[in-house]
Amino acid sequence: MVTADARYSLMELMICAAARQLEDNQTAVIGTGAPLAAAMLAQKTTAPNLVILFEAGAMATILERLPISVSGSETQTRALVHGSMLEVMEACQRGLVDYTFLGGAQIDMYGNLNSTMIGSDYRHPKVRLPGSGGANDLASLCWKTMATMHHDVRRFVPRVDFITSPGYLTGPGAREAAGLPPDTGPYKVISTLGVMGFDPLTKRMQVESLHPGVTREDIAAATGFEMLFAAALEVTPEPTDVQLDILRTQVDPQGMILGKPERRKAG
Amino acid sequence: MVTADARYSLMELMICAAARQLEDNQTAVIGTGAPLAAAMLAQKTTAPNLVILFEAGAMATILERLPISVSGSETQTRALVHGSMLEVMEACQRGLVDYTFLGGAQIDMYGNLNSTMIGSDYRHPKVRLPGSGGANDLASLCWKTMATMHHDVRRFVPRVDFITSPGYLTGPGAREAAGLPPDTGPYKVISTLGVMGFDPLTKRMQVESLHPGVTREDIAAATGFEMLFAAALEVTPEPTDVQLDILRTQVDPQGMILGKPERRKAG
Amino acid sequence: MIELEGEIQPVGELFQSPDANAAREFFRHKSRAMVDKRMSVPEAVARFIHDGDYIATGGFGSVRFSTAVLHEIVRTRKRNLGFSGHSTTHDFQILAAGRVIDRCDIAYVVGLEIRGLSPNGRRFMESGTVRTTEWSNAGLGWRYKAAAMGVPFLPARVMLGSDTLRYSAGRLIEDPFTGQKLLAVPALYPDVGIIHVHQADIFGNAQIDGTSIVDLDLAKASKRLIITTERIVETEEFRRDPRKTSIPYWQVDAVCHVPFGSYPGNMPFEYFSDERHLAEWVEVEQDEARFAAFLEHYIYGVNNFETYLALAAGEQRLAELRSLEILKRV
Amino acid sequence: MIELEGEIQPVGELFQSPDANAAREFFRHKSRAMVDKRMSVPEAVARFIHDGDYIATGGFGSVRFSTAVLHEIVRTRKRNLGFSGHSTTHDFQILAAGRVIDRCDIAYVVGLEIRGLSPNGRRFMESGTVRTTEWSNAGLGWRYKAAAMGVPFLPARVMLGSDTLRYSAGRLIEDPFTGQKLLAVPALYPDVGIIHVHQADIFGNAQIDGTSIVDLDLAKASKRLIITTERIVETEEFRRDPRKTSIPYWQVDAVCHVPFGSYPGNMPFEYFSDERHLAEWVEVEQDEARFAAFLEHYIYGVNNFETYLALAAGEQRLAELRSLEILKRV
Repeated sequence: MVTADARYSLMELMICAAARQLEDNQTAVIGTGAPLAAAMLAQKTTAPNLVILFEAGAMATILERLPISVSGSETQTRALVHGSMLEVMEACQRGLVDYTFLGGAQIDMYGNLNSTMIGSDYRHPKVRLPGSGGANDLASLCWKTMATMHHDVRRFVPRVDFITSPGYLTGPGAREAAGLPPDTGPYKVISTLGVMGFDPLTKRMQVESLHPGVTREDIAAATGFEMLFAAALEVTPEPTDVQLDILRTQVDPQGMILGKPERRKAG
Repeated sequence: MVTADARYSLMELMICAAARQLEDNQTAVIGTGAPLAAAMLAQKTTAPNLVILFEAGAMATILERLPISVSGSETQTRALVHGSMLEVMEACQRGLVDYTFLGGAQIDMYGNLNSTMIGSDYRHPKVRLPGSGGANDLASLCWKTMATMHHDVRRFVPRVDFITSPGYLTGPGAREAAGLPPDTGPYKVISTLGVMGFDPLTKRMQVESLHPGVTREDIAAATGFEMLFAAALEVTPEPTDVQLDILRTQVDPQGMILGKPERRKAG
Repeated sequence: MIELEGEIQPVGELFQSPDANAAREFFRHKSRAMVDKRMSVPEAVARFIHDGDYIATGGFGSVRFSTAVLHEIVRTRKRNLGFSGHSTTHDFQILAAGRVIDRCDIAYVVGLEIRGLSPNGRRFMESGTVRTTEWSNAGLGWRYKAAAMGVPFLPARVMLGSDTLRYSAGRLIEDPFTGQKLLAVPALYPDVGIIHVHQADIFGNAQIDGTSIVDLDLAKASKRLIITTERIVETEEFRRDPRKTSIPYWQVDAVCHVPFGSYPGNMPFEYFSDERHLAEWVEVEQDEARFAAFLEHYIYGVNNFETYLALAAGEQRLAELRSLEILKRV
Repeated sequence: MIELEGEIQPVGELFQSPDANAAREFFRHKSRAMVDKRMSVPEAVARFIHDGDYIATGGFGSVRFSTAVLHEIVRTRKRNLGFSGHSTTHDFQILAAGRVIDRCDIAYVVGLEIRGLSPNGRRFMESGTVRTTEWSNAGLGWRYKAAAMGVPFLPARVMLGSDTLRYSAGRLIEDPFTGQKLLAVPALYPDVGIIHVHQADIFGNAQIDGTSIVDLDLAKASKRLIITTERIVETEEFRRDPRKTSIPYWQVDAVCHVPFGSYPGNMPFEYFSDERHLAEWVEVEQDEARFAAFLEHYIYGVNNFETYLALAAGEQRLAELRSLEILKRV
């Protein structure tokens, strides 16, 4: 896999890559973990007016401490609205939310996500996973859906066992045919190996940038479906010292996402 | 018409008759005018825990001053909830509201009310009236609908020009067939001549009590349809001195509804 | 189609499209930037209200409507506006005075609650120049709520069986679970919403005290939103206590600072309605020539709302109206 | 029928009737009397939660759920409960520990957000003893909202095209105005709602600080409602500032005074979650025998929630959790 520069860890690289996707003066519903660290980093650097919304009802929060839960006290600091879950979901449904950031146990080439179960029979799951939570809602309603994933063949699969949250479903036109709002869908996947987008015509996943030290072959081998590669394939920019400093000292000083300081160098 | 005892006016008699219908520990959405004076009187006498809700969003108000408008400051004094119009309407739709009190320009024998227009062509009304406001909602959703009306043949008509708010529509079963919640509908009409209820079988209006000095013939002559009379026809109880004192000194000292003090005796 | 078979469907005209996809596309491009949105009422009306637009006002009855914006609409002689009238009283009276609307979703117009009917409003609505569609207050309110929720319709149990239904633009449908007959009300996305509030910051975060009526849904449903406010406050007020944020800034296009902006209406916690001036309106409306002179005096002939306030009330009367108010801030 | 023709409809089981008429009949007879509703948690659970009932909890994730009531349900070995799991974490973990449910509407269960998955929760849900139906958080939230609004369904634009839809009990319908394909979610009226709040008076007027999640709709949708509260306050607090009334008393059946009632969860403005104790749960769940002993120690073997608090945390730890809380009351 990737051998990161000793200056930063793979997680730090991914968080910085994710932060880069979040524009200033845009709205985003963000889940816990790396996406939230990315949003907090963006808010402290390139996107001070990023409007962060949380599923449980907080809106326009200014993050002071990295949240453990999407409903916890940390999601509500200096917020403009302490509202309800449905207020946030209805803002998404109304077309007001630009980005969302999800995760999942499996993803396929159309960006469909599974966080419900592993197995072939819904009534008898091999592994029962949590279910949609708000993921299906956000993937259905926000304009651009992003995901962070560990990149391996168990996760990047030809066909997810259960479509918890819709990507492009079976391909071009399928979302609209299903009744989902037009012009929505998967936008980026930030994995442990690279940053993927989706081909506008086929709606299939394609690599846009390789993380430093990662090859096309590495990604092909770690992906259970035929991965496309963009014509102009780039290398994911490395985190700057300023980003790393903010991440380590302000975003996650306790190492909840980044790991303990002594382990970071291991990458 | 009625010649009231010089001790009280006809309006005072009607308000006291209306107050008698409002039970303690019940919920009611009340409109301005005589109904609200009745509710305020009830709250100060027999129904201290009458939960008064207002269309514009105030709930469990303790009335301190007789409201001019159903949305004004007076409707919000010491309320438990300063909510929204739809919160109140949805409480009605959910089945939580026992009573409502309406008015109208016309009523028919099934208790259908018109407050939209006079004339035979909706597109070219002879007289344009306000429209439903919340009346249709309340008549559709509250368990028991009451109305106060001036009693004459122009108002008690064979067929209202426009059904703004549903009574029993065309008779037994019609509300349910239209999709309205079962077991709802007109309950009492308090007019300037008597108190009417509705026959449980035919759903037709019938006089339950005559105001003091009023005869069956007076009512029949002032009604444009064939009015029924209850087997045990009563006389509407006269206001007590205590009621009158509270009405005049606490409920409406300014005479907004009761008229100016010097004119009251005229009845 | 999910319309109920064999039922006679309503015949009223639908003035605004309930298409949630088209509204999404609009909201997608509405700026979320936190910028200073303060401007004068004339500037807000010039920038955001155009002839032919469909507008909706906040408040209810004589309470918390934005007189300043309504006067400006009349003063600048806007034409062919659509209007949503859920329990409108003096606000409708002003629009009717200016003859600025040509279509109207009606729940309650021309009436003035306990104060009677507007003679001019009646003449206007009986003139045949305004296309009308009937609703109930809740029906119209749920139309805003559908828009606020981002769905093209909501089911409801009102208006059924009535002529209000017949002359509405609702649709009879059946519940897919129980077969229950229901009314579907179409989402209503006004081109412009106009709401008067107690406090706002320069970005548009706005606080409404007391009952919110349907204004929170209206604020979400409106494509463009003009806020007039009694006071401008610091954003910190909202961040310190988010219970104060009735309307967040990203829904707002203009913030106009207008003290006594709801006069002669009742602004809860601030001032009571001016019943004398409201009675004067009704009285002069009885005579068309006198009413024309009245409008010239109070609206067309003055430059702005402040002058109207001075003419119609004056400082002493305004102070009286403050003392008549029954709700006191804790 | 308004179901969409030619579409494959979802196959999930509908556990509670969405019939708005039946719910109306229930609410018609629910007392509106303003009486003292204080009682102990054991009394509330004994009086209002019966074997076979369908229950729903407030809060979200590890935040503001009513641990005290959930422990009592497990301690008294309730059986065959139905459960609505919209982003439930430790609350589901407790119910799964007691094996008290046999059917579940799922948006999010067995997961613990960033803390991983509940091993016992997984075993329970993979055992085949629980009938399940899938939803999204918003889908389930709108089911409460439909009930709160008094309609049998609401239209939504989520779950479409997914397997979440396929194993739900929703229905595909068409918008009668635009033809847009939509999901209809059926109203959900739980037999019992359980909500932990910051303050309540003896009648049940209750205040939630911070985000309300779906609790305001849940409170309206629930046939019976148990409130646990950090503090009991005077009714005057609500009448003086009605913005504090999140839930009015007429929706409430029981008021239980339980300080730290959401421990080991996070109660915004009061105390932070006890991550050590939550980690201990996950850890011991890996071994069934150890977990049985753990449950005996903390739940079955103690008389009440206060004893659990003393055993699991103790005064010093509780004080620490107060100081870890980041939101401060203004």
